[in-house]
Amino acid sequence: MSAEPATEVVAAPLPNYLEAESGVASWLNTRDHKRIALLFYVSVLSMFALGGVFALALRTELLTPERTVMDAMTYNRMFTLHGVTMVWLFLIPSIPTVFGNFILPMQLGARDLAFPKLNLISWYLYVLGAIVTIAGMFAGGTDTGWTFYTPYSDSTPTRVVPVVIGIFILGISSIFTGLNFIISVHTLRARGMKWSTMPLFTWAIYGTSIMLVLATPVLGMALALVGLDHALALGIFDPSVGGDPVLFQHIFWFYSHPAVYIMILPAMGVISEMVPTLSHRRPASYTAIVVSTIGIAVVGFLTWGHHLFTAGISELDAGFFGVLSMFVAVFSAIKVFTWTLTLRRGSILITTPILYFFSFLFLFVFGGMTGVALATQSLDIHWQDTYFIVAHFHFIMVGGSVTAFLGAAHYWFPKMFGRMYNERVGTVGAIAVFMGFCLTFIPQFLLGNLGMPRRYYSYPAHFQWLHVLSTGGAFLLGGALLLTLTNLLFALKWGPRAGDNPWASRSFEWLTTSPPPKHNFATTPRLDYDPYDYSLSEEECRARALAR
Amino acid sequence: MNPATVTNWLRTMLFLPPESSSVAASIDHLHMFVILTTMIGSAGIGLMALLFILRYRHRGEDLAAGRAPETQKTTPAWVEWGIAGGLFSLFFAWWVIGFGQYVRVRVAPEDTYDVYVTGKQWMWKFAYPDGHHSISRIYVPAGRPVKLILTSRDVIHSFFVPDFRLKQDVIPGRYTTLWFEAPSPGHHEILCAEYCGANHSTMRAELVVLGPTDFARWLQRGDGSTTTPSPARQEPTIATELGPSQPMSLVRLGEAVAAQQGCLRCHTLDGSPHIGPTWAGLYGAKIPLQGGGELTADEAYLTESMMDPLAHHHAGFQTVMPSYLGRLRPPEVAALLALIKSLREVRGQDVRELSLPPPEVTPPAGAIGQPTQPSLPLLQPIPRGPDAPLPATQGLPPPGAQPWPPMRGRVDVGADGVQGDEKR
Amino acid sequence: MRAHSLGEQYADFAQQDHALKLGMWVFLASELLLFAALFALYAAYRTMYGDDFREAIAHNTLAYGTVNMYVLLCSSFTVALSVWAVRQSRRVLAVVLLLSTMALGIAFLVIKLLEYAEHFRERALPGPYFHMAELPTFGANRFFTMYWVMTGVHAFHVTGGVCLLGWLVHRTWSGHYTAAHHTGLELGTMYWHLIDIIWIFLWPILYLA
Amino acid sequence: MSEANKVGAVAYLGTFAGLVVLATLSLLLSFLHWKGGGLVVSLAIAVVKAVLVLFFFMHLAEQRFTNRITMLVGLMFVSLLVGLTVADVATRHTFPSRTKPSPGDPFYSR
Repeated sequence: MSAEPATEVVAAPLPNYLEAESGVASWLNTRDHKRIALLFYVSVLSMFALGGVFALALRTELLTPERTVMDAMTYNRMFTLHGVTMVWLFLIPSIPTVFGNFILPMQLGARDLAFPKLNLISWYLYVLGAIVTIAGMFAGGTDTGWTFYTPYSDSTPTRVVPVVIGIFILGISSIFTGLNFIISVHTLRARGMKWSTMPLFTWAIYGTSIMLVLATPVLGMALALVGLDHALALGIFDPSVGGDPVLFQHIFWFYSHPAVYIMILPAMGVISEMVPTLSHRRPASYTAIVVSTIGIAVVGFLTWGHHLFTAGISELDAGFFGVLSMFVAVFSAIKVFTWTLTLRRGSILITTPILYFFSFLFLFVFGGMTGVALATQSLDIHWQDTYFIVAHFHFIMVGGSVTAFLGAAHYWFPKMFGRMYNERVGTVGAIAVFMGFCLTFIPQFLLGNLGMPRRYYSYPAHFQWLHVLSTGGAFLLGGALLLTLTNLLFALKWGPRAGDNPWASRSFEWLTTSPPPKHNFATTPRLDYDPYDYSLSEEECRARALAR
Repeated sequence: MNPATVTNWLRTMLFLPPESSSVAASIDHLHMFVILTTMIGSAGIGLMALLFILRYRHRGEDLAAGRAPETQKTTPAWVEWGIAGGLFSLFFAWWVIGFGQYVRVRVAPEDTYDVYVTGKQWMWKFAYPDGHHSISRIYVPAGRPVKLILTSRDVIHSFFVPDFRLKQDVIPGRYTTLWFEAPSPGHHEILCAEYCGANHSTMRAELVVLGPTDFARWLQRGDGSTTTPSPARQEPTIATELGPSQPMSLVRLGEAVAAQQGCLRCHTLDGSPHIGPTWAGLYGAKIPLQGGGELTADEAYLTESMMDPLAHHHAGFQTVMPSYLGRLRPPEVAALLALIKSLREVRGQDVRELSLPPPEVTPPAGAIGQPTQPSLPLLQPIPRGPDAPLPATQGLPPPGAQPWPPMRGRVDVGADGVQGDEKR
Repeated sequence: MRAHSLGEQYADFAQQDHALKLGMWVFLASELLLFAALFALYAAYRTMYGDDFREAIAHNTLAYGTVNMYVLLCSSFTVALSVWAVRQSRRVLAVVLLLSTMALGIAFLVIKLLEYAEHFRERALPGPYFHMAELPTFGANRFFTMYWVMTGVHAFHVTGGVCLLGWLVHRTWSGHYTAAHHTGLELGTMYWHLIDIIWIFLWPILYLA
Repeated sequence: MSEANKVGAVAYLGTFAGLVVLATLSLLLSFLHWKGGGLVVSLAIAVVKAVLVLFFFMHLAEQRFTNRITMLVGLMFVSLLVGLTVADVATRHTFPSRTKPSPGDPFYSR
């Protein structure tokens, strides 16, 4: 494909989406998927800060075995609100609503998502859900943990209903976001883009959306039943009238295990996008990553029983869930090997995103492999409901999802804002986040082995020195996150101008200017080539895509 | 380097509690096999990635230009399938071993010594086949399989014995079982592992494994006195040492009676509001009455309220208290009074700060009373098993010494029953 | 929106219609999963208390349930015909058919309330309020708790469907839907058909078998 | 949309008739009080009725294959949730096996 000289006269550059309109109304009533992504960005980060404050309060309380700063009920409410805020207000919406909203239409070569109005409704529902949940917190908040296990969630004297209604609204918001992505991927692919040449981040968001749309309704029903039970005492799970509380755990975890994959799959999508670009190499195996993405999305629904091994379910059913849990681990392992092999014979730009990739890789594999250990049933008996589980899911959520979120924030920063962040401060931030994380959560693995149960306000004295270590790590991690945030905010205003494609990537979202114009591409692109083909030069790709 | 020292070193390095039940050893071996493979696997992948990043880092070539085709080669499919198949067979092997042990742990053998365990909001109650029953301490014979038949009176708890590597959720309305066999005598800590309310963290108990002779003697005398060496205690404990049992202090008895008779379901001991008036700071306070007027809460008023709650009803509370006339024996009434008197100066939280109105709908499944303040836990911290000292070698304060930082809010109940929430 | 506007992101109306319909089908799948949680609870309790459930079903008000079944089948038919009417661009017939569907929906709700009143009299209420004289077993308690919750959520969706039909009547009356462009009407009718399908499954497990 | 694959008026009538017949059949069968298979038969009839409504009333017959997949996937996950939950409850060996305490049982006295 000889690159004929670009003959047509370059039209006057279109104003980018930030300058196209201005004023508060243009933001609050926008239909542009990029602006909605920024609205989500601000609200999701503020919720992350709120959850972080709860976390630091918890860690401070655990400095001494007995009372340190707060009493039992306040602590119990605090760990519930930390869970609810982090799961539903930050982790589940984070990568899909921010980078999914911003990048997915551009990677599809589309002008916008399938239903722009629905996208804006989804943001307003998110804000409404957040307000109701936080109002629930001030009205006394609940102390049932983010899992709301019955019968305690039916009979706790604390206020469960407002928080449950807030999460229900957040559920509707994420169903709408998922629906929007699925329809966009099915109907808005650019001319010539087949399913086998779609970028990997789009595949990951597509898989996540399937889980969002199919699992969240079951959460909605489970929490609605808890709300009904707590308000009207309908006794749906009440054992004194024949109910069985374990059934609540079944329908809750039918949602919540796919939910943990909803949190990690977009992170994997970000990593599958960063690694080929920054090492300038085709991914080791495109099909392996796509097959394991869809595999996780489907098999993720089959494994919820491994949360119930000690909950009194039958041994046969527990065995069945055990085997299925091993399948899911294989898909994650394939992805990890494919990323690592993609680095081979690449030309790797050692920048902040690659550091975040490395910490993601190490922490996710370490955390993920302990997940397989937990799915081994006889070991799970000792570990269930101890700090080993707390450490395991923090390794996956903070070590995996948050690291990938920060990696994406740095990787797509030039594309979203047209400016470059300070590389050195970014690197220091990345290393500090990694150190802070390890100091916080590795002691918790050891606490788990010692048998320290979860959600303990006061604990036997001989665990104390590990808790002190973990609290120190928590404050270090909090500081590192603040440093990274200020570095990005600083670069927003004073960062040097970044070109349209600072990483020299061949993926479709880098074809357009940074920050992109209102409808992403000046001319509708023809994207019939492989977005990871680095044997083509950048000009060849641009000419091929933007030619008539 | 015989295998015993290796496993012992690994068990200490992994911070695992001493192996005190028959299944603990085999579970720990699988534990070490799985965790070591995990660590080696993740370290290996991390190292490989680090090497690739350094080895193939960008050396100034023009990134915009196309790169040589041989750098774009993809991994053949059989490598991917090989990795996937190899890993799955490893995970499947873990599942096979794990499921075998899981079934062995979950299904009890035939001739077991059965003990009925009832989990109740924030305490464990044990009932033995010969009619004995005890609170917060269970005595089991060594060397014989013991089956615990567990149920709960209110919410889901979880009976967790770290030293035995065993845990089983305790579900209201159903029996679940947990069996174990402790080869040698000792003391083991029982923790509640499923969140069950305010005092979930102090719902602890002690599992005492007695040798055959001691157990037989205990069955007759039933007071737990044995000849096994009592362990080195870190802190004085409210429960009696395992020497000759001293008479329980009146306040402790009051507490037990309050729990058994269900007073704690409506009255709290720490000042937080609930269905009934809190007992913290009740004794000697001025009580606003339903029909107007005021009354000081002395022994007479408290006793009368137990027998005929509606006589001088405390304003602002629902009239739901049942009469205890004929259900409380005089010593139990005296014990309850001692308990209420002992809470005289316990400053509970300010009621307004909690802004927690008593729930309008009286919860059907047993009202969950407000927490007893941890400053008065039913049972003090549990000493470690005597035979294998806690893995103190990892920089933990040696047993017996005051751990750093100095423990605050520790309650030392002397024989005279006076205690309080001294803040050192 | 007066004329049918084509979203900027769509090439032509066919692509937009396909996107709207696929979006509706995905939304209906999520609604299906909402009821799946209830069906799972019903199935689990039925496995635990098999024969108690059969006795309770025998005691359930079969007449009301069956009439409601036929009411919803007719409403499904009339709302499907309304789409056909719009395709023949017979606007008035379509409005009449939609109004009759709403009437049938309201009839369903009225019958439902009468049925609830009947159960109220028998004290066949959920959970701790259950004091049915002739069926004092746990299984009956579980059945009627699930009965109230499932039919309650379904009735809630029927109410939503009736309001949606009201909005469709307004749009059809104002001539918004033409023979060529009536996707909005089709989406609304699809939601009503889902309500009918849920009742098709609720009817046997709560009244027949 | 092309006129050819549109659902005609006759199809609507036929579907409605089919639905009413199946409903009546299911009702009559329920009077047999067939203990074992009663539920299975009535659920099978319900599935047939649902497919009729989906394909004709909801115009699935005239839409592309992707629309049909959504319902299939939805149905798959519904059966997954129901199946594995029932599998647990059915094979539970609690000790003693699921006592049937009557409401008055002292076990429940608080």
